[in-house]
Amino acid sequence: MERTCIKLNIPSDVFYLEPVRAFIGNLAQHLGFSRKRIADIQLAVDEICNNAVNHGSVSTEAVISLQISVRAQVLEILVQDAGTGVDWLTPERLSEIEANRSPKNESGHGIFLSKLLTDTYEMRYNAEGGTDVRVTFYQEN
Amino acid sequence: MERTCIKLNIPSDVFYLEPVRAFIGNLAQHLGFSRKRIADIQLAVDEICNNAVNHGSVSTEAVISLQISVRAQVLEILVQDAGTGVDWLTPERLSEIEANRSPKNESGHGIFLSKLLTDTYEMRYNAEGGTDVRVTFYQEN
Amino acid sequence: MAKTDLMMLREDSGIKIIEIKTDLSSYAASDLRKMLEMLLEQKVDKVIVNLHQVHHINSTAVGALVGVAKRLRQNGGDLKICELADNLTRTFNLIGASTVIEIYESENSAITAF
Amino acid sequence: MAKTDLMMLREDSGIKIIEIKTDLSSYAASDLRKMLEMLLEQKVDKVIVNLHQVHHINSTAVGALVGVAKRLRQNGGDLKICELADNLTRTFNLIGASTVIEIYESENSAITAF
Ligand SMILES: Nc1ncnc2c1ncn2[C@@H]1O[C@H](COP(=O)(O)OP(=O)(O)O)[C@@H](O)[C@H]1O
Ligand SMILES: Nc1ncnc2c1ncn2[C@@H]1O[C@H](COP(=O)(O)OP(=O)(O)O)[C@@H](O)[C@H]1O
Repeated sequence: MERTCIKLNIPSDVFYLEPVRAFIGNLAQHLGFSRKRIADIQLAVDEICNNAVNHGSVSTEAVISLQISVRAQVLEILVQDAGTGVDWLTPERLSEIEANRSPKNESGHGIFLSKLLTDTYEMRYNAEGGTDVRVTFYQEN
Repeated sequence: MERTCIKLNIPSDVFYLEPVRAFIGNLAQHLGFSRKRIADIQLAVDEICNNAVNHGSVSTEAVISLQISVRAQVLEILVQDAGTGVDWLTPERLSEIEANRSPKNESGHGIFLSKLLTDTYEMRYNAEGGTDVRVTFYQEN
Repeated sequence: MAKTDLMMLREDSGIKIIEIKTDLSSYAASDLRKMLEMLLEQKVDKVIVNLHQVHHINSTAVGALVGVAKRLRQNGGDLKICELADNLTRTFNLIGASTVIEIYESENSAITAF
Repeated sequence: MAKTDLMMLREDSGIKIIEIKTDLSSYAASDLRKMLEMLLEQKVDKVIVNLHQVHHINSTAVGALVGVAKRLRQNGGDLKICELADNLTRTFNLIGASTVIEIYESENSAITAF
């Protein structure tokens, strides 16, 4: 990220995703994103952070880190978790997740949704052995 | 701060105090603070952050750092700026600020307000030569 | 961490109506799930979840609703939802959950649909 | 950084009425100040600021209002404010600004007070 404007570290607990969503929503609103787009941004970030908390952390002692960069017409958000020591990020596993997704299932919609709602979506391992998810949202006008 | 839960770094620009206020408000609400108390918390933090931006930073390239710790019944917030190289935090200057405060003045109400609205209020220099303001809010019930 | 007034449980024409008072992210979804499990244990078969005060829902909360709807249907009951804001409808549509769970514009139309 | 619909300027009985559509922290206060300066340059003497959509105000915004009120009074005019939420009234009271600036419950009572 060329210019990281905002850094936000929270404990790996869904409780803290509530104020994070308020932060992101308010920021996107002040940046001039439309209501509909703000809802999309909040949902995508919620799904990504939920995965970081529920699948990418050993406990609530772990930290979830967000880096939010604001450039002309682009909002870029990087979510980092510390991982659980499991190698999950393989092409096979991702294809499997995609193939198994069904509207009838109670879970398994998070990655699908966040890919759908973002303009770019990138997932990779980070130095800590956790997962980095980097997404961007472009402004229409 | 024994247990720093949340770290939030923003560029020294009042623009970013808007999402910060949304974050703090949502957090305080989920912690169970009353509506009135949430407004007080938001105002105090707004005033402290405004001072960090307007008086404690050389430019918008500087960083304002917030550390928010959530313990049973206590919300503690530390706001740090990098300073401007000016030694301002003397007992004489603080007394002068207090003595000069008048409802008729357009400015000079920030420290007064944030002291009034917090349960504890502490100001000191930090290692960077800037100012640390540490405040706490206790829950009534 | 105080969780007050997250949802309200009412009854109308023998149907349990849950009115959600908060955004439905994972934090609140766990309470919603507990409430729904409780109703399942009590052999309730007709449930409506009114979402008119909800501004945000995520896939975890949608999953909780879909899961309970499926279990209720196995016993001849159902869970229907109503009064969704546009962005909530969008989330259900994107997931595809609007084909699995019945969505109504008003609480009344959800009641009469039972 | 888009700033749209922050405030609306109207006129009633020869009085300029500014309706604020956003919270009044330092970010929006600079726009408020610019708007008020513009009115001062245009020799406007009667101004009402309606705050009914404002949920938060800080000392910078209060200061901007107090400053302009003082300057308008020097020319026989005034700036009055109306429709404050409880926490806004509290902020004006704590600062002491409610002794320097006239506060009204409704826009109508502010208008008739001129
Ligand atoms: N940050 C992550 N760390 C580890 N595993 C992850 C992460 N994100 C997603 N996964 C894996 O991908 C699967 C699919 O995720 P997702 O589509 O969000 O659905 P869900 O979270 O409901 O299972 C998860 O069940 C998990 O195994
Ligand atoms: N973080 C800070 N860094 C440097 N100076 C500060 C800081 N906070 C406050 N001050 C000094 O204290 C004065 C009074 O602050 P305050 O009561 O908030 O009123 P105002 O900001 O309107 O001047 C400021 O004008 C400034 O000189």
